[in-house]
Order: sequence, then C-alpha cells, then structure tokens
Amino acid sequence: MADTVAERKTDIGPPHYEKFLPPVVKANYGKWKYHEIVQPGVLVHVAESGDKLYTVRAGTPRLLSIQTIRELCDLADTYSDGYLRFTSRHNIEFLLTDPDKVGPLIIELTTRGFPVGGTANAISSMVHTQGWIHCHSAATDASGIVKSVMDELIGHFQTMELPAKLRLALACCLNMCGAVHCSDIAILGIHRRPPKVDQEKLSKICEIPTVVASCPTAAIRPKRINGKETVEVIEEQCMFCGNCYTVCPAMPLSNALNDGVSIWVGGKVSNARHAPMFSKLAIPYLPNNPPRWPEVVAAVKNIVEVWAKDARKYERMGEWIERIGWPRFFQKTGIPFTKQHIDDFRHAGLTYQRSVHIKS
Amino acid sequence: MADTVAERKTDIGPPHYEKFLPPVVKANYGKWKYHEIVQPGVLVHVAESGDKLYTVRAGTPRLLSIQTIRELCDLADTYSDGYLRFTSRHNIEFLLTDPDKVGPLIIELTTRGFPVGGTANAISSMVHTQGWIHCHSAATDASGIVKSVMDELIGHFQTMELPAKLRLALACCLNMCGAVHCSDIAILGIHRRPPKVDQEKLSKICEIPTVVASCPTAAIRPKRINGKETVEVIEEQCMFCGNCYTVCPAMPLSNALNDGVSIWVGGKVSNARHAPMFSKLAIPYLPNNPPRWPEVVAAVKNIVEVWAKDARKYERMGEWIERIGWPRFFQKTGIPFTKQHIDDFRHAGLTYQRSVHIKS
Amino acid sequence: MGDENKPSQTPKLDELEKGPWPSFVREIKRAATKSPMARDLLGVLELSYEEKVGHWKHGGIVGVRGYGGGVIGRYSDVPEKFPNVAHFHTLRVNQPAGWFYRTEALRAICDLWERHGSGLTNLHGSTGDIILLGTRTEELESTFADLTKAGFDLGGSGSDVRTPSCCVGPARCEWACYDTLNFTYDITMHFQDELHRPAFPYKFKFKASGCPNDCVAAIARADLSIIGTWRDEIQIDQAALKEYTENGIDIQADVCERCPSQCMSWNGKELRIADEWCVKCMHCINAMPKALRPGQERGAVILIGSKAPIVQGAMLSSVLVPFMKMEPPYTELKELVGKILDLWSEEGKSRERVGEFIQRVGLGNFLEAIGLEPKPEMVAHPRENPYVFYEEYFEEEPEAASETEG
Amino acid sequence: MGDENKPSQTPKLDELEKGPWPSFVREIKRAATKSPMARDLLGVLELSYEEKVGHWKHGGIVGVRGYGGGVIGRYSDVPEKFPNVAHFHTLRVNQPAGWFYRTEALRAICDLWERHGSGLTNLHGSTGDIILLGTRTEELESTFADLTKAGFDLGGSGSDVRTPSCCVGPARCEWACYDTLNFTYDITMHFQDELHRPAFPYKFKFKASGCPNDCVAAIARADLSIIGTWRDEIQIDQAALKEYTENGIDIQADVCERCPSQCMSWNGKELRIADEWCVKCMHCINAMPKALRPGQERGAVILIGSKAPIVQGAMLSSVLVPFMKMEPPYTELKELVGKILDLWSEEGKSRERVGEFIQRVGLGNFLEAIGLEPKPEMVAHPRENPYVFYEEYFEEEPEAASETEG
Ligand code: SRM
Ligand code: SRM
Ligand code: SRM
Ligand code: SRM
Ligand code: SF4
Ligand code: SF4
Ligand code: SF4
Ligand code: SF4
Ligand code: SF4
Ligand code: SF4
Ligand code: SF4
Ligand code: SF4
Repeated sequence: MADTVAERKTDIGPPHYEKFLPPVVKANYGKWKYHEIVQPGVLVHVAESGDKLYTVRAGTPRLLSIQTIRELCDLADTYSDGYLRFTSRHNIEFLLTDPDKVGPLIIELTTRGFPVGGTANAISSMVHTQGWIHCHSAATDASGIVKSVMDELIGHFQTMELPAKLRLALACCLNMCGAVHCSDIAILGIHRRPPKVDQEKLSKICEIPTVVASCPTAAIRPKRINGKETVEVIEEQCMFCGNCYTVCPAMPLSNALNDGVSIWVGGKVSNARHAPMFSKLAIPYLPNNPPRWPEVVAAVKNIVEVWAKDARKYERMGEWIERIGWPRFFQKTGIPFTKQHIDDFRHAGLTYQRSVHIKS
Repeated sequence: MADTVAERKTDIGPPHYEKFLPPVVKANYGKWKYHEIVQPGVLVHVAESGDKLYTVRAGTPRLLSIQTIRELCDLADTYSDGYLRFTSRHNIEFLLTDPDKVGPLIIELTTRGFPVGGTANAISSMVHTQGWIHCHSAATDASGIVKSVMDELIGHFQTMELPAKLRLALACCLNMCGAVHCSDIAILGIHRRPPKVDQEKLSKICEIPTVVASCPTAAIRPKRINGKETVEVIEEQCMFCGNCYTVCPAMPLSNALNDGVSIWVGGKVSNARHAPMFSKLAIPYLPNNPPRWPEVVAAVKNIVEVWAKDARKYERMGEWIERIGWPRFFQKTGIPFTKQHIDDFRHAGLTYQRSVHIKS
Repeated sequence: MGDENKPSQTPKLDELEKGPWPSFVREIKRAATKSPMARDLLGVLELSYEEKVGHWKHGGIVGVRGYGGGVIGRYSDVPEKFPNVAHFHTLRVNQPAGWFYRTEALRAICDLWERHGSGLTNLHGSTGDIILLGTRTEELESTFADLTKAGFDLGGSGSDVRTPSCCVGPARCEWACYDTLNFTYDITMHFQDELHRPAFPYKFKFKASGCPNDCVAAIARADLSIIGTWRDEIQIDQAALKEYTENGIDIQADVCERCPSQCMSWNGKELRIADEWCVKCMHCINAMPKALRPGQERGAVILIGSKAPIVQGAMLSSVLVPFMKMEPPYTELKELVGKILDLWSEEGKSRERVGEFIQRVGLGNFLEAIGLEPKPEMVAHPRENPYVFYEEYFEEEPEAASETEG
Repeated sequence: MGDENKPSQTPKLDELEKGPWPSFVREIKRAATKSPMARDLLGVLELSYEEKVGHWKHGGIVGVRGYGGGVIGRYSDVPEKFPNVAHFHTLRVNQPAGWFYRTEALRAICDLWERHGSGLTNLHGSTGDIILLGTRTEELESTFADLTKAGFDLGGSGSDVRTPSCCVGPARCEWACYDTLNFTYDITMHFQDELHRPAFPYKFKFKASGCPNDCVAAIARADLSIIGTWRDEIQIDQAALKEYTENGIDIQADVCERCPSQCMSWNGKELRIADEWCVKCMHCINAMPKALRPGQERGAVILIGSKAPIVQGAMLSSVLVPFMKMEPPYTELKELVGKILDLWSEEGKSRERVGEFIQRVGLGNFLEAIGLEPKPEMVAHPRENPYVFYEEYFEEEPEAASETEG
C-alpha cells in the first residue's frame, strides 16, 4: 500500500483468489488428474484424491445488468455453494461437487435463457468489444452483431459436433481489442473514408508531431492553415486505420454510409498441432445493416458450414485452409478473391506465392 | 537486324541452338522417356525411340584459357562427334551415343585433370563470381576459395553417397551475383567497415541524391564540406553492404584487415518436396586467409559432414535443419549462436520464434 | 428521452431481444428499470442503430485521486437528448485471478454499482477486468471508496501495467505447468505502483497460461506472455490408452498423424513418444487426457511483444526465455521484467509497445541491454539478409592486429 | 612485371595449382604463355593475395558502337605495375540456348579472343553469357566485328534485358513441360533492341526452366521466371514401379512420406496419386523416373520479381500466372511482358527492379495496371493486416446511394 493519505485505501490490488476458491478446488489445487466432457457444457475434473468437480458452463451476453448478476448469484448459492467463475471467453461457470445438481441447474439456466454449452469442439461465446455501447472509435456495433451471429449459430454452442473448436471474435475498430487477429473467424469493424480534420479544434487540442507520427502510411502532413498549425490528410494514402483519431479526437472517421465490417479467417492461438497463426482477410467489406446485420450473419454461417463439412477431425479453420489451399477456400465458400485480399503493407512480399506449389 | 550501318552487323542475337544439337538430340528432341545415372558423372537418357544418349559430366575451373577450351574441343571431336555443352553450374558435358567411348573418355578427362562427377546426390561445381580476378567490389577472392573448398570436397563430387544434392555457391560481395542466397551452403564475401568517402572525387563523379538513396539503412546524409556538396556516413548505421560504392566509386569499402567471409546454409531452389528457401546465416565472419582460406574450408567441411551423417535420404540441408531445428543445428555443428544471427532488418519480427514449439 | 416516465422507443433494439442467445438489450432494459443512465443508454444506442454511427467521444482525462489509470472517460455527443449519459465513464476493476468469485463479492459490487453507476457491467473486459460501465465524473471517487471497502481495486488503463490475467490453471486444470493464479496475484501486487500510475511509453500487459493450449490467448495479446511447458518426458499411462481405443479414438490417425513433430509411434498396443523431438504442442495430451500428461520437470516459456495491429501490424509474442522455472517469489522473472521495463521506459518512444521497441532497436541489441544471452530458440531461423552489423573489427595496425569493440 | 621475359613471381597463387580440383591458376598461367594481359593478371592477383584487397576499379562506360550493354569496363588501380591490364574490360557474349556447342563455334571464339583479348574466359557467367575476360578499350570494336562474323552477338549488361538462359529442357530431359530452348531463343530475338540498348530503370532477367526442379534457378534470380508444370494427372507406369522396389527403393518411406501434399498411397502393388492435391513438386517423379512422368496437359507457371539482396533484401519470384500454355510464338507471354516493361519503364524508379517496384506500388495495383485478374494462386495467403485501401465507397447522397470509384 504505497499511499495512505487520510485512511484512503489505494493499491490494495485485487482480492486474493484463494478467498474465492471452492473447498474442493482448494483441497485438490494442482492435483487434478484428468477431465471428461460429460455432455455439452459440462466438464468433470477428477483429482488424484478421487474428488470430482463438475463444471456447468453457460453463455451470457457479457454485458450484464446487476439484476442478472444477482440472479446468477442466486443460482450459484443454490447449486454451487455460492461459488462461480467466468471464463476467458466470458462464459459463466458453476462449480459443483454434487452430480445430482447438474441436471437441475442446467434446466434452470436454460429456462432463464442462459444456454449451456461452449465446451470441446463447439463454438464458444464470442470475444468482443464495446461498439456503439461505449466506444468513440467504433465502426460498427459489437453486441448487436454478436447477438445476431450467436442466435444463428447457437446450435454449435450447444453441441460438440464440429471438427474442432471454432473461436469467433469481433472488434469494432482496427485497434482490435480482444484477440480477433488470431481467431478462427473474426469480424472487424472498418472505416472506409479518410478522417475529416476539424482544423479549429485540432490546433487547440492535439499535438501535431504526435498526429503526424500516428499514421502508419505517412498520409498526414503538418500544414499551416489561416495562420494556425494543423494537419492535412493525403486522401490517396489513407487506409482508414483510425490511429490518428485515437491520438487526436479532432479527426473523426465515422461515416454512416461507408463504415462496415470485414471478415477474417484461419487464426489460432493455441500451440496444439499447428503454431499460432494470424487471421487472414476473407471478405473485405460488408455493410452495417442494423439491427441484425444479415449479410454478416450469412457470411459467417457460410464459412462455418463449409468448414464443418470439409475439415478433418481436429482441424481448426486455419489448419483446414492450409491443407486445402487458399484457392479452394475461395472456391468452396464462393467468396470472390479481390485486389484487397492481396497484402500491400510492410511485409507484403512475404505473402506472395513464392514457389510453384499450387493447388488450384 | 535493326541496324545495318555500313554492313556492320548488330542485333543478330545468339546462334540458333539447333545448329549445335547433336543428331541424336535433334532426332529425339522432346521425346526422352527416362534417364538413369550409370555411375557418378555419367547419365544415360533413353528416348521413346529407344535411342540412348550418354552424358559424361566433368568439373572445370569455369575460368578457362583458350588453350584449355581447345583441349576440351579436341576431346569432343574424338569422343562426341564435336558436340558438347555446359551446365547451369559450369560443368562441361560430353554427349555420346557410343557407350564404348564412355570409359575411355572418362580416363582421358581424369588424366587431364578434369574430375568426372557432379551428378545425383553429389556436390556439383560451385556457382561463383569474379572476386579479385575482375571485380572492383569484391570483399574476397572467388576462384581461390572455390579451388580450396573443392580440393577438400572433391570426394563428394566424384561419388553420390550424400543424402541429397548439395549446392555450394560463392559470391564475393553482397551484390550476390549467382544464386548464393538460395544455396545449401553459401560463402559470401563481406566488408565490415563503413566506406571511406573521398570527398574530392565524390563531388565530381557522383550524384548526391542517388548516393543517399542507395543506402538501405539511411546511413548516408548529404553534407557540404569546404563549400562542396558531398556526403557523410553515419558509421553506427552502416551495415557495410557496399551499395553506395556500387553507385559511387568514390566510397570504397575494401579493408584488408576486416574484409572476409560469412557462411550461409539451408537454401534451395528446386520445388522438390519443400518450396524454395533462402539460405540463412550460419557463421557471421571468417577472415580472408589466402591462398587457401583454411578457416573457410574447415567450416564448410564441418557443416557438410554433420549434415551428411545426420540427414535422412532426400533431405537437403534446409529440410534437414527444419526437421531438427536450429538449436540442434548449432549444437551439432558446434557453431556458436550470436547476436549477429538474429535478424534486425526489415522483416526481422517475422523471424522470431512465435510459438512455444521448441526443440532444444 | 431522458424523461423518467416516458420509456424510449427502441424498435430496432427490440429486434435484438428476440432469438435464443441471451440478449444484451434485455440487460440494458433490465438495468433501465432502476437506472436513468441505462435508460438513456438505450436511447443513444437506438439512435446509433438508426444513424449507423456511434455517439461517444473521449475527452479530458478523468480518474480517481492518486491514480492515473483505471477509468475510461466517455462523453455523449448528444447530451441534450440524453443528459443522463452526458458523462458515461467506465471503471476497470481488477478481477480476482482466474475469475473465481464467491457470490457475496459479486453482490457487493452490484450493490455499490447500483448506488453509483448505470447498473451495467461487462463480465469481463477483454483484458480481464470487471468493467463497470458508465457513471458520472463526480461519482468516481465515491465509487472507488466503496470498491476498496469491498476489497477491490482498480485495474490498468493508459500507459501502465495493465491488469494481468491468467487461465484457470491448477485450480481446475490437470495440465497447469505452473501456478498461474499465484503468479498472477503475485505479479499484480508487485506492480501495483506501475499499474496505477502510468509512467511507461505505452501499455504493458501480462498474461499467464498454464500450458501451451494458452487458454488466455497470451501469445496474441500480452506484452509478456508466460506459457507453461515441461522439458522431460510426457507421462504415459499405457493402460488408459486402451480405454480410448475402445471408445473410438484411432490413435494412429487422430494422434500420431497429427503430431507436428511426427515423434509418436503406436503399434496397436503400446504408444512410444520420442520426447527429444516433441515440441510440446499438447495435441496428444488434449486428445487423451486420461492416458497422457505433461512431464514432471515443469516451468514456462517466457515470450515478449504481442499486440494488436496499430501501427505497424499485429505481432505475436516471441520466445525470450525458452524455459524458466516458475516458483514463488518469481525472482528471476521479476528481475528480468524490471530490466525490460527500465530499458523500454528509458528508450522507448511514446506509444511504442515493447514489441515494437524490440523490432526498432533489434532483438540482439535488446538482449544485450537486458543481459540475456542470444539463443537459437529465440528465432524461427537466423537472418536471411546479409545486412549484418559487425561491431567488432580489427584496428588498422598491421603489426599488432587485435579484435576491438567498434 | 609486365616484362615478357621475366615471369611474375607468384608464390601464393602457385599454392593453388596443387590439389585435385582443376586450377584456375593453371588456366591463367596457360594463357600467360601467349598473352601479356594474362601475365599481368597473374601479377595483380598475386598482389591481391598478398594485400587481401582487390585492385580493380570501374570507371566510365565503355562499349561497342550502337550498343549500351555487353561490356563491363574495368581498370587496374596499379597500372604502373601492370600496364597490360591497365584496361581489362569484359565482353559478355550471348550463349546459345541450353549451352550447346559444336567445337567449331568454340574454336572460332578462342581464335578471335586470342587475337583481341587475354585468352581467358568464363564458361559461363552466372547469368549465362560466355564471358570474354579482359581486353583494352581499343580492341572492343574489332572483337565485336569478329564475334558477329562468327555468328555471335553480345549479351546484356546495365539497365537492359539481360541475356535470357534456360535449362537443357527437351534437348535432353524427359521432364521438360515446354520447349525451353525454343522459348529462350525466341524471346532473346524478340527483345534484341531492349537487350542491347538499356532503357529500363534497371536490369531485367529472364530464366526458363522446363519443370519445377528449376535447373537454372529461375525462381531465385530472374525478374521473370518461367517454370514448366502440368495440370492433369501424373503418368504412372505401374509395372516399372516394381523394378524400383526390387532395386531398393522403399516407395512408402522414400516417396509417399516425402510427398509434400501427402497425396500418394502405396499398397505394395499399386501406387495411387490423388492428383487434385498434388502440388507438382516433382519429388516422386525424380525418385522414380522410369515409372512416373509429368502429366500431358503441360505449360508453365509465370513468376515475377526475384533478385539478389540489394537494397531491401533478396526476393524470390512469385506467381503471376498460375498456368500458361507455352507454344510459339508465345504471344500471350510476350504481350504480358510488354505491358510489364512499359509500366515499369514508365513508373519504376532508377535502380528499382521490377520485384521491388511491385512491392512498392502493391501487387494488386500492379495487376490492375497490366490487366490481370487477382487470383488466390498468387498469394501464400491473403493479407493479415487490416490496412486495406478501399477504393470504392458510397457517395454521401442518402436518397440515392451508389457505389463509385474513389
Ligand atoms: C475455461 C477456459 C480457461 C479459463 O481460464 O477460462 C478453458 C478451459 C479448458 N481448455 Fe481452453 N479454455 C479456455 C479458453 C481457451 C482459449 C482462449 C480463447 O478461446 O480465447 C484457447 C485458445 C484458442 C485458440 O487456439 O484460438 C483454448 C484452447 C484450448 C485447447 C486447444 C484447442 C486446439 O485444438 O487448438 C484445448 C485442448 C482441447 O480442447 O482439446 C483446451 C482445453 C481446455 C480444457 C479441456 C482444459 C482442462 O483440462 O480443463 C478446459 C475445458 C475446455 C473446453 O471448454 O472444452 N483449450 N482454450 C477457457 C474457456 C473459454 C470459453 O468459455 O470457451
Ligand atoms: C544439367 C542441368 C541442367 C542444365 O541445363 O544445365 C541439370 C540436369 C538435371 N537435373 Fe537438375 N540440372 C542442373 C542444375 C540444377 C539446379 C540449379 C543449380 O544447381 O544451380 C537445380 C536446383 C538446385 C536447388 O534446388 O538448389 C537442380 C535441381 C534438380 C533436382 C531437384 C533436386 C532436389 O531434390 O532438390 C532434380 C531431381 C533429382 O536430381 O532427383 C534434378 C534433375 C536433373 C536431371 C536428372 C534431369 C534429367 O532428367 O535429365 C538432370 C541430371 C541431374 C544430375 O545432375 O544428377 N535437378 N538442377 C544442371 C546441372 C548442373 C550441374 O552441373 O551440376
Ligand atoms: C474495454 C476493452 C474492450 C472490451 O470491451 O473488452 C477495450 C476498450 C478500449 N481499448 Fe482496447 N480494450 C480492451 C482490451 C484490449 C485488448 C485485449 C487484451 O488486453 O487482451 C487489446 C489487444 C491487445 C493489445 O493490447 O494490443 C486492445 C487493444 C487496444 C488498442 C491497440 C493497442 C495497440 O498497441 O495496437 C487501443 C488503441 C490505443 O491504445 O490507443 C485500444 C484502446 C481502447 C480504448 C481505450 C479506446 C480509446 O482510445 O479510448 C477503448 C475504450 C472503450 C471504452 O469505451 O470503454 N485498445 N484492447 C478492453 C479492456 C477491458 C479490460 O480492461 O478488461
Ligand atoms: C559476371 C557476373 C558474375 C560471374 O562471375 O558470373 C556478374 C558480375 C557483376 N555483377 Fe552481377 N554478375 C553476374 C550475374 C549476376 C547474378 C546471377 C544471374 O544473373 O543469374 C545476380 C543475381 C540475380 C539478380 O540479378 O539479382 C547478380 C547480381 C548483381 C547485382 C545486384 C542486383 C540487385 O538488384 O540486387 C549487382 C549490383 C548492380 O546491379 O549494381 C551486380 C553487378 C555486377 C557487376 C557489374 C558489378 C559492377 O557494378 O560493376 C559485376 C561485374 C564483375 C566484373 O568485373 O565482370 N550483379 N549478378 C555475372 C554475369 C555474367 C553473365 O552475364 O553471364
Ligand atoms: S475495438 Fe476499437 S472501437 Fe472497439 S472497443 Fe476497442 S478501441 Fe473501441
Ligand atoms: S486513418 Fe490511419 S491511415 Fe488514415 S490518416 Fe489517419 S492514421 Fe493515417
Ligand atoms: S558478387 Fe560482387 S564482387 Fe563478386 S562479381 Fe558480383 S558484384 Fe563483383
Ligand atoms: S555500405 Fe551500405 S549501409 Fe554502409 S553507407 Fe554504404 S550503402 Fe549505407
Ligand atoms: S492453458 Fe493449459 S493449464 Fe491453462 S486452462 Fe488451458 S489447458 Fe489448462
Ligand atoms: S505434445 Fe504434440 S509434439 Fe509432443 S508428442 Fe504430443 S502431439 Fe507430438
Ligand atoms: S528444370 Fe526440369 S526440365 Fe529442365 S533440366 Fe531440370 S529437370 Fe529437366
Ligand atoms: S509431384 Fe510432389 S506433390 Fe505431386 S504427387 Fe509427386 S511427390 Fe506428391
């Protein structure tokens, strides 16, 4: 506690995790032997001691009201001795020792609208970001698309019949909060017009050198306009990344007509089998069409289905594409291959096909 | 013939190849069926017609006197009806139809000092460049090292017992004439000190903007010295590439004490099995030690031997290293891994180990 | 719209209450029964859905006294229409390691957030924090007081150490190669000052996964990624294998053939692993958790530098220490991180993540500066380009040539 | 040293006459028996071996009338000591396609080079030319006259089309998927003007290999790499396979398991290839040339852009046309190359190879400018970074929104 001014507590850090561990976890901490997936959404972990821990996993919208949190707490009090946890993909997990409570809890969750699932070879909850709920930088909404996509794909959350795990993610702008750049399928909000410079405001609130340096394509040049230091944007060089806006609010990019969504595929994070990979561009642009973004939902569903049908057991999206080759990915999904798919940024040359190993 | 001034012939182009094809080749052109390698240095190609063409391949120093060329012509006249060819690696090939002449030709070639071999899983002649024989830019000699290395490794030219082909190449400066950047083992002449600017000469014979632009690391800045436009080199930024010298002779790099040789491994060109690969740095620096460069010869020999012992059938150097991993390449060869091995140029980040797949 | 008695008309958002997946609109509406802020959020969001643009702007820095991070300031650009969200700041609250809770603790947070804010949260934010979504500037200090009373503290934001997070690890996972929760708590406490008082060129994130499955995506989104591994033999229970074959696993096809280093062999009865070739990818263990387990000599790979694409393209973390034992008090790691933070703070440019810094100065130079030996495990392969910077050279004294520092 | 009666003392070089590999020193000495130039070359080289530095400099441009390329000017920096190599220019003579010769032709070259130069050559230069190594400026024009009389012409140097070269192809190789010799001769004649009169931003090299084995290393060192391939099924002679198994080839281990696309299966009797997965790597064919042959629908992959490392790092050529039929008069290819040369000549910077040009302007833009459709075969994978340049967007007329060119 570095600061103790007037009894005001600071730097206490988070609560110690031990306080929140269920007794069975404390007793078998670090001594788990194996696990089984009993049914979609239900894991059992067996300890060396023979103790068993049942986990029931359910989807949530991540954006939760305190009313709903209390409701979930009530469930935990009833079924899991007041213990619960959340996963790295924002699912809720109830930790039970009594197998007889698993069934009733599932019924209760399902009835209240929390689907149970997300385990093993399933689609788990989508990692996503703020969107129009809270962020100034968003080129699209986050929660609305996630809801629309998951409404469509919930069957794959509740079953485990996919070839492998499928990780979906969404980020509402190129800052890419969340790990969308390494997802099996990523939805990414994009701007498509250069920022509009508010000259008046800019010269007051932004530092010119910072603004100039922020641009990955050197599209921003300092300029003196009406005696004021400001900047200009060379439109042909701008790639709409929004980084200037992040450092300088006087350069907004939002554009109702042209903002939208791009789709990326084939990333992964785990080291299982294949090393981690970045996601690659599949669809450069789909329009913002709230409230249900039907084009985006259809596009994602199509990719999921083609993969689900064609991939081998254990083959993540990226591993599948690596096996069949990109030409066939585009053929099979019916997605047109365009100029935009071809990298033209820093390491572009390394993404060209530099052999005659071709699978057309 | 675009130009006919005063009967002076220009733009006639090379002689038509057909004039130089032996009759058996003309007759079976494009109709070869298969080949066999009869013994090291001897191929037989069998045509659909049943015709057979025997090729006897021999090493040469590439640098040939007219006397020697005439000597080789004499042999061709005697054994192969006056036809011969050279390979893309500067070997000479005699094209025979009479199998009985193969043996005598081999004896004759061997006696005259031209080793027969270089076929199949062998070390073929080294692709190399001019060196101190003719180039102004050389950081080392070419022919001298090639001779020294081949004297040591000639056994692998004359037999075919390696796991796969082994392509050796040498370039005497970073311009890398020849395909040394994609060789199983490449020897590369290097400078290690910044160019010395001859201010007087520079302002007269070089264009400053070209000189400045020539530098890959932006180490060259225009400068006015004694009223003359010239340049200065920021020494800490110079990577001794010599490109400035190539565009401007007033910036020589040669430095007797510090010039030398670096060794690169694991490149390949063919698409067989693995796609083409660049060679990677194995040894950052070995001294110039004429006339026989013992350090270089020993280093190359060591790498060849470790590979020959450890690689599987068909495994080119780069394929072998990919299988065993770089940590073991350095362990097995006993070459120290240093700071210099770590890329710090344009795409450096992509060469880092970006997974936990580690073979120590 | 900000009027308490007249609920906002949200035909577009209402569409998103339909369908089987739990609805965030329902959440906002639920909060709106008590919170005017939530009610106005609904209104402003409906407006965004109509106009297809967001209505937030970020303005001056807001926060709590003595802290430079933990609060994200947001203001509406239509405050006239939606006065209750004129300010709508977010608090990032440092989650307990592994996201375990007792219900009391969550209820305490709900209660204080009912008093001070919109009643809306994210469980959790992408970095791992509990996100308290939306309140006014004047509520920040009192919210913070109630938070600390409840035993919670703020997380990171801005150019500081960001809230570290970790996978469930030894608490529930048989594969944890080190204690991710303990480590995360320890490092969070160790860096309290750096977490609350931004003093770096840019943000610095820690993420800790117990094994190469990397269930917190550490390799993709942490400046320092600590991923568990082992270096001896995979533990095999040959008897348990049988069970799997009986339950429909084709060990040859599903396991051996999918092994990236092709180091397994199965003769129908016995599984052999040539562990010296194993790259510790986890696949075989994942496929047959009852029969296979990570080895016993455990620790972690320390990787550095991942981040999202701004400005020069996304980066994955890369190996800095191929194997480190991970035992409290984690002295080796803390010392290493200390050196890294010092160097980067000193020489990093503003808004330059540590991964970008390393690429700018060169990994070799970076290693030298923090006192680590270069190792081939750090690279996928040595350099392909000949632009080597030779720092050592011979002096021009032909009589007594000697190697010197340049 | 230039003295005809007193042979130069070359103790260091003499060392290189020893050993089993044919000696270049012997060659120089052999030429030196007749040529004072060769004699002085020996001297200047011995000096280099003593001092460990070269003694050449390049100076003004030298050449033959009407040509801008084909001669490399070199001057000694110690002309006082070695007056016979004060000038020591090289002529690059365009080799016949496939490096086939009749002895008459070679003898003719020897004779003229005895008259005009050092008597030293390279057979051949790395680009493929016959290199006539070392003569004086005043000899150039007469050498050229004698060359053309003998039916030879100069090759390229400087910023022109460089001497194209090709593998032995159909002349002796059963795998040639197109006629590399014919193509090379044809293209060489077609580009005579561009070859002799440098007018490009930089050099432009063609290399033609008959199959993916790429025996002229086209993919590594040609601005345009033409590599033969096929697109139907590999031709299998099952009977011939037997012979190989009897002669010690383990088809499963040596062939099937080394296939990069794992598309072969062998049951001990019959070999099956799932050709739709085959990447045409050649390995299986290489291993068993009697039993396997490339398919019958043949052509070439056209690749663009390889080069040595100066300035931005070495490049490999990359796919421009995944499959092109290759039949005389090669109209499709010539038209394509014409467009490429026009565009690059127009917009390339000085000393910018076409591969560098493409990377600077972007492959997508380049394709657009030369009128080729983008195809996924051109990339190893689509972009990973989100920095997409969207050229099409909607105009801000809400009533009548329509897609327009930006
Ligand atoms: C609970 C959670 C950790 C946490 O602390 O919260 C977790 C828990 C488990 N993971 Fe995970 N993983 C969790 C996020 C991840 C992530 C991160 C992510 O998705 O953002 C990854 C990396 C994904 C990627 O590569 O993009 C991840 C990659 C894996 C893998 C590797 C799968 C693969 O083949 O690539 C396994 C192994 C397996 O499932 O066979 C695994 C296996 C497991 C096991 C079986 C470990 C165990 O023995 O308990 C746990 C149950 C898995 C299941 O859901 O079927 N876990 N797992 C996370 C649950 C997220 C969710 O709610 O869905
Ligand atoms: C004569 C020559 C072509 C020419 O027009 O001059 C040639 C001729 C043949 N090559 Fe080649 N290759 C020739 C240079 C090359 C090159 C280029 C180079 O080395 O710079 C390569 C690419 C090397 C690389 O990848 O770095 C090359 C990669 C191959 C391969 C692929 C080997 C591999 O596994 O990677 C084969 C297939 C094989 O040998 O099994 C092959 C096969 C052949 C065959 C068997 C083709 C045939 O059916 O006739 C010929 C005899 C091979 C032998 O020497 O064993 N040729 N071959 C060249 C002889 C060079 C020499 O004197 O040694
Ligand atoms: C809240 C959250 C998204 C969410 O809904 O979960 C978020 C929200 C913002 N992020 Fe983020 N980031 C969040 C996790 C991430 C992650 C994922 C992670 O930490 O694991 C990333 C990618 C990993 C990384 O750090 O690179 C991420 C990469 C960014 C970036 C790009 C940074 C870069 O170097 O490339 C920015 C831009 C910036 O720093 O100016 C950014 C900036 C922002 C700002 C602060 C935008 C701004 O300039 O004001 C967003 C505030 C939104 C808001 O209105 O509250 N956020 N941001 C996440 C933090 C919650 C938490 O504390 O738990
Ligand atoms: C003679 C030859 C080497 C040899 O001994 O075989 C050669 C010699 C020279 N090359 Fe080369 N290059 C020769 C083939 C190559 C090759 C290989 C090839 O063509 O297949 C390359 C690599 C492929 C490529 O083009 O990138 C090559 C890449 C270079 C470069 C680097 C170009 C680049 O863009 O990176 C330079 C530098 C330059 O252009 O200024 C260069 C420059 C030179 C110069 C002209 C140096 C100069 O600036 O004066 C050398 C003249 C040496 C001399 O004294 O004669 N030479 N040069 C080769 C030409 C012989 C022939 O015509 O057959
Ligand atoms: S991805 Fe962009 S818009 Fe979305 S929360 Fe992050 S910074 Fe905001
Ligand atoms: S949006 Fe990105 S590319 Fe465009 S001007 Fe701003 S920083 Fe530059
Ligand atoms: S590699 Fe360099 S020194 Fe050697 S011939 Fe080529 S340009 Fe000259
Ligand atoms: S040698 Fe290369 S790096 Fe050094 S100054 Fe010259 S061009 Fe620049
Ligand atoms: S990262 Fe490994 S240890 Fe941690 S939860 Fe995932 S599987 Fe278990
Ligand atoms: S952990 Fe991965 S690499 Fe190691 S044996 Fe298992 S599958 Fe193979
Ligand atoms: S490239 Fe192919 S066709 Fe040409 S010689 Fe080599 S193996 Fe034969
Ligand atoms: S050519 Fe190569 S890819 Fe095709 S079947 Fe043969 S080995 Fe496999």
